[in-house]
Amino acid sequence: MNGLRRYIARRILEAIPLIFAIIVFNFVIFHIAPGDPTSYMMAGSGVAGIDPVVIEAMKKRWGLDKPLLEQLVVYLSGVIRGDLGYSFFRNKPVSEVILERVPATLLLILPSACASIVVGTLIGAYLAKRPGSKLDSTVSTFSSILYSVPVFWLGLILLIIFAFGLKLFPSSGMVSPIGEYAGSVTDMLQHLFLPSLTLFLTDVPIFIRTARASVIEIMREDFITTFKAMGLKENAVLYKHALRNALLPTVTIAGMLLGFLLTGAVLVETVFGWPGLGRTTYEAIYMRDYPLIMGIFVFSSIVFISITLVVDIVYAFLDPRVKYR
Amino acid sequence: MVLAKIRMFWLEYRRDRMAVFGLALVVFFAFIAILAPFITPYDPWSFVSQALSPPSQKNLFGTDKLGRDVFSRVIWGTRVSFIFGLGAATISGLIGIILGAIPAYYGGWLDDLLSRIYEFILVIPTIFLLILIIAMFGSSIYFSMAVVGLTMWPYLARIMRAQVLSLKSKAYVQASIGLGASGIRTLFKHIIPNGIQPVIANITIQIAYAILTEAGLSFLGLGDTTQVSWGQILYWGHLHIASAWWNTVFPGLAIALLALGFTLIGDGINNTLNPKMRESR
Amino acid sequence: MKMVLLEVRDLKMYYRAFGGWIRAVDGISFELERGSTLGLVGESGCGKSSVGLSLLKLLPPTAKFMSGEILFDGTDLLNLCPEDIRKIRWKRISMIFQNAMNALDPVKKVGDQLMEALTVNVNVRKDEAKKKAVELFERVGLSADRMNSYPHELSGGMKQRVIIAMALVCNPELIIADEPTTALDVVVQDQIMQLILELKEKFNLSIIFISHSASVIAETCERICVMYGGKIVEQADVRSIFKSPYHPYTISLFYSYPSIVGEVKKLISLPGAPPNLLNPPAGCRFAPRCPIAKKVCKAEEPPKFEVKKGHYSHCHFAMELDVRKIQSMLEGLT
Amino acid sequence: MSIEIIVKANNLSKHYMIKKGIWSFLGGGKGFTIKAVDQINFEIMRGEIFGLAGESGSGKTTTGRMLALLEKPTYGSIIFEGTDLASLKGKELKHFRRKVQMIFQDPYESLDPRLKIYDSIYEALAIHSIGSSKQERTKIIKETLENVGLSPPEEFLNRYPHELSGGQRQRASIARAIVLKPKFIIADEPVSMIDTSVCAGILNLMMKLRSTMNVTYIFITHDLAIARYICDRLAIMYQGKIRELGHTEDVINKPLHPYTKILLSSVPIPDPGFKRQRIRIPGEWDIFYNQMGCKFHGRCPNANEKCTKEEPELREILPEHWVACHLYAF
Repeated sequence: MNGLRRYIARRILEAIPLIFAIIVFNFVIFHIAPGDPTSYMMAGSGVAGIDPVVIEAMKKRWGLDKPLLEQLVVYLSGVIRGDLGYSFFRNKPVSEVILERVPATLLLILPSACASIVVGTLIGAYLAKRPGSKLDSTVSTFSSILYSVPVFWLGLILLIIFAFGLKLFPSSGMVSPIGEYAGSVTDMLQHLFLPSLTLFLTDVPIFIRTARASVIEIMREDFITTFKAMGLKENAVLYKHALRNALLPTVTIAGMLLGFLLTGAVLVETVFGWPGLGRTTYEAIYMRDYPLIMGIFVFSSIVFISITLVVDIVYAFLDPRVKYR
Repeated sequence: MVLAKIRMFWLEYRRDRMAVFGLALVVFFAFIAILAPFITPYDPWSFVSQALSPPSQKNLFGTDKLGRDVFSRVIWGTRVSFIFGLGAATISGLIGIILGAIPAYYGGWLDDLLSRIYEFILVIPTIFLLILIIAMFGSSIYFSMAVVGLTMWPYLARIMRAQVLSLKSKAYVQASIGLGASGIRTLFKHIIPNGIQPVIANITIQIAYAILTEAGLSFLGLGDTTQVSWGQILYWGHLHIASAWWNTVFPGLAIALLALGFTLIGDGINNTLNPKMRESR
Repeated sequence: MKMVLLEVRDLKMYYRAFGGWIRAVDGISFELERGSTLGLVGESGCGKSSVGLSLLKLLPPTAKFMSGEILFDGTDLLNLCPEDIRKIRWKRISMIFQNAMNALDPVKKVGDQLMEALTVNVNVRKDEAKKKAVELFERVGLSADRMNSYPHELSGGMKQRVIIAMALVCNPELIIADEPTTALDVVVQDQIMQLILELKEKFNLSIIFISHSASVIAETCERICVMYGGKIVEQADVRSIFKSPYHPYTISLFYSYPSIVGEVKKLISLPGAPPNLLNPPAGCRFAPRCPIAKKVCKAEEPPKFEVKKGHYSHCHFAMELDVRKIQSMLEGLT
Repeated sequence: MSIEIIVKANNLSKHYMIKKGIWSFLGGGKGFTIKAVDQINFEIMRGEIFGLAGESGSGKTTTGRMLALLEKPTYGSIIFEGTDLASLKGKELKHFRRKVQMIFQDPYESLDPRLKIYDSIYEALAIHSIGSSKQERTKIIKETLENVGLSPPEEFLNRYPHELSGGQRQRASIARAIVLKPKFIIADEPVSMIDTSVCAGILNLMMKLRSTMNVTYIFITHDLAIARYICDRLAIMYQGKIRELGHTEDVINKPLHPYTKILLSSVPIPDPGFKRQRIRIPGEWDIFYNQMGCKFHGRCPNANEKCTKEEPELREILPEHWVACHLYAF
């Protein structure tokens, strides 16, 4: 256990320079982008109704008249304290905008991600029992198709069929899941169904493919023959030993797919007008709200790195061999 | 000798029906892209019919808000999507192979550093990176293509690196070094040719991924508005989704089919190289 | 009075392949007496491992039994349904696998794997299983606290000991040991072989050893079957066959490997390569490489000759074989 | 045959640093050292077959790879025909590569699967610009194939490695090695993965080439029976050090080091009537046991206190018979 603890500590220490690098990278980006960096930081400051005092305070706060290196230090220390800039279009600090929108995104992503991991892995493992069978090739074909369909287009098609055609579900109009404007639970679930289904359908094929490939691989290992020879039933070998070993690549893929999930979320939220981080990104692009775009980038990168970290740690729990690396 | 190899490969490849179907799809779209000027019934930029008219004999896929023929636009868009996919994957492939193979072969600090760099790129959520860069630097299609290519190469570099590391210790590579062959010769004559197949399979899948990414970026309003790409048609089309479904369905279908084609080819190459995955038919 | 535990009669097991059948096991017959050891020796690709896997019906889906019988204690295993085979696996016939490195589940503790082998087959309480596991660990020369180790924490020899313990856990009558020591270093190899033989005496086991090494078989087995190209070419008591082999292939096998005792003799080597079992040569399969092959060898399959009591050879010229002459002919070819 | 030293190893060592941590490429991070080969000394005479035997992890393969310059020694030097190999660069290095060749263990991996036998051997000629025309090179290749017993050569030239048997492949890789007419060949377990019925053919071929081409070999093996058959002199390695070195028959028949004795007593004999005298050793054999003193003391039936403290030196106990063991200290 000591080894595991040391491993976790090491992984956390390794994540810190990565986060620093992301922040510096972001800083560099808006300095080498065409035009005046100040104009990015202050984008939207011309919008009517903003107190000039605020604008001046912001300029001072970010040290925009100081030398570059000093600006970087100011920027870094700001981000570390949770200050991601100020959105003049929304007249709010960026961090506040982001935090308001996170719950909705989580509500959208988490259930569909969990469902696609569990369902996809089980289907994949089942198919691995008889590779090349009719069922296997049918499901594989379907998953290849789903994998190739643009996620937002799938969303749009579902909208056309279920919302505009059959009028079973609302097309948009989801309000915040929390706070004073929150709707009823049934209303929320109705709104949640189509976007979640879209995400689920685009994510599930990847887990089917991963689990299928790794279970097939593992079913060829010598130790599987040992357990078959031992008189274990085929399903026991499959689920107790093969799947347990095949979970390792699945966990890795789940971590790597986070980017995929986020991409899906951004697009799906846009399609269904879901009031989460993705929709906010879309609006920020539309309004060229650069502080918000940059803030979302830094925020999502940090989240991403943290989740990668968690995935690595889960991996270490699942695989006794890792700790001694 | 090379021809014989290709023939051998084809004999194995064609046993996979889905892979052959994928190849057929890609060839079909390639022909459309090449012949686009000859098979488009109308100029994709000009008004030909009443706005938002549904599919008819005159306009197979209907018309858009400005009364342009969607069928012609989808055909024309094939070119843009093809170039985008191939271009981005080529950039990614070249960088991935070179930066994956050479440092891994020579080892040392450069290899360590580069591994860190692409691990770094791999932990950045790609979509937000693309949004950030394209929003700030402009959305010209070639620029987006380059940026998409630049975000994809680490995946290939990682595969290439693993291949080089495993092949480097193979006896025939060691024998080549022992014979006195230079590093470059060993790398290009023995290691890369023997290890590149999974990279090629993944480049093919990345073509599909790039096409999907272009569509996604267009959909977020970061597309090149001067181009008739499938993503652009879809983006402007979906604004009228409730009243004119054909503006959404057809370009999306085209994207899906072409991406499917490349994905199936990539899978097919992987299966051909690694026949374990099919087995016992 | 002989007590036959296992009798294999004219067993044919082929693998389906692109372009036909691979005749991995092509008409094999042998008997194993209760409490005795039998060695299957031959080069890689001669079908010896396939015989081992056939006995437990642990074959890939491409395999097919074409004919024959495997009579285990009177019942034909080939006629049993998968469910009944499962009841025989491990409880009556268990196996020690070739590759100790990979024969254990890498993510489970070895003690748990041993207990699993027991609990899936026998209805025992958890603490009884644990007691039995501790006992077995000590019996195979491992300390009981090794039960909490993962496979990667053990050396090759220790892993092989765990696998032997697993093979013994249900008190089987027959153990099939497929190259049990090939991947190990000499000293450990010897220790493991000694351990298996000790356990055999203690538990009155019958063992089938599968090996490419005539030396290992010479030291461990009572009877020996020499295999070549999917067939048994010679079968005898180990002393009889080492004293006077009656098949040219056996002769080449015995004189192709050096020993660390006795004089240094010039080694002999066979020309050519083993037959392609997808399309084996007509007649005797060894004929293309045999120094004394005549026309009849390439045309007709050799019959089984009983050259001495219990010593069989499948060679057209078994009765008139001159070992010295063949040896010197092969030396000339080398 | 006059005695001439062709290869000499002086305190040859290879240590591997196992590094940890993300910033290790900047030189930071903790690590530990594995001494794969630790200060070994030997001389190889021209024309002999020098055996290097030991179990896995003994450092025998690493030693061979250092002699072939496929691995850089951490300390010590290798003198080949009077030149220190560390000083070789450019042209001289290429010249050395021509004179020293390696034969590998796995016949399934030692030839590029994409190249025909002809192309694999042709590469060696092309690198060293041997033969002026393609016809001349083809002629050389054919002669070489004939020479290693792949005849008629026409039948093998255009075949791919996967179309040959293990023994034939190993012959082809020997052909690739000898086409450059090397003086010294490092054979790393050349028969351990080859079927017994053809293994003798490879061994006999190597002995034939020694007399026809005057090649010197270092023969790396884990199999003492094979070492006895082919080697003139034999060095026994254990955990990075040579423990015993002498004429093969002396080492096999009159072993001095306890480790050699145990090793020899473990080798199976192909004679059912023969009863071996086994030396029993305590506990599990193959754990990395101890660091201080003689690395073998934890398993040694004759170990005394001195063995736990001092590492014994390799010394000549009997004429031309060297042992590293405190039992023979005077």
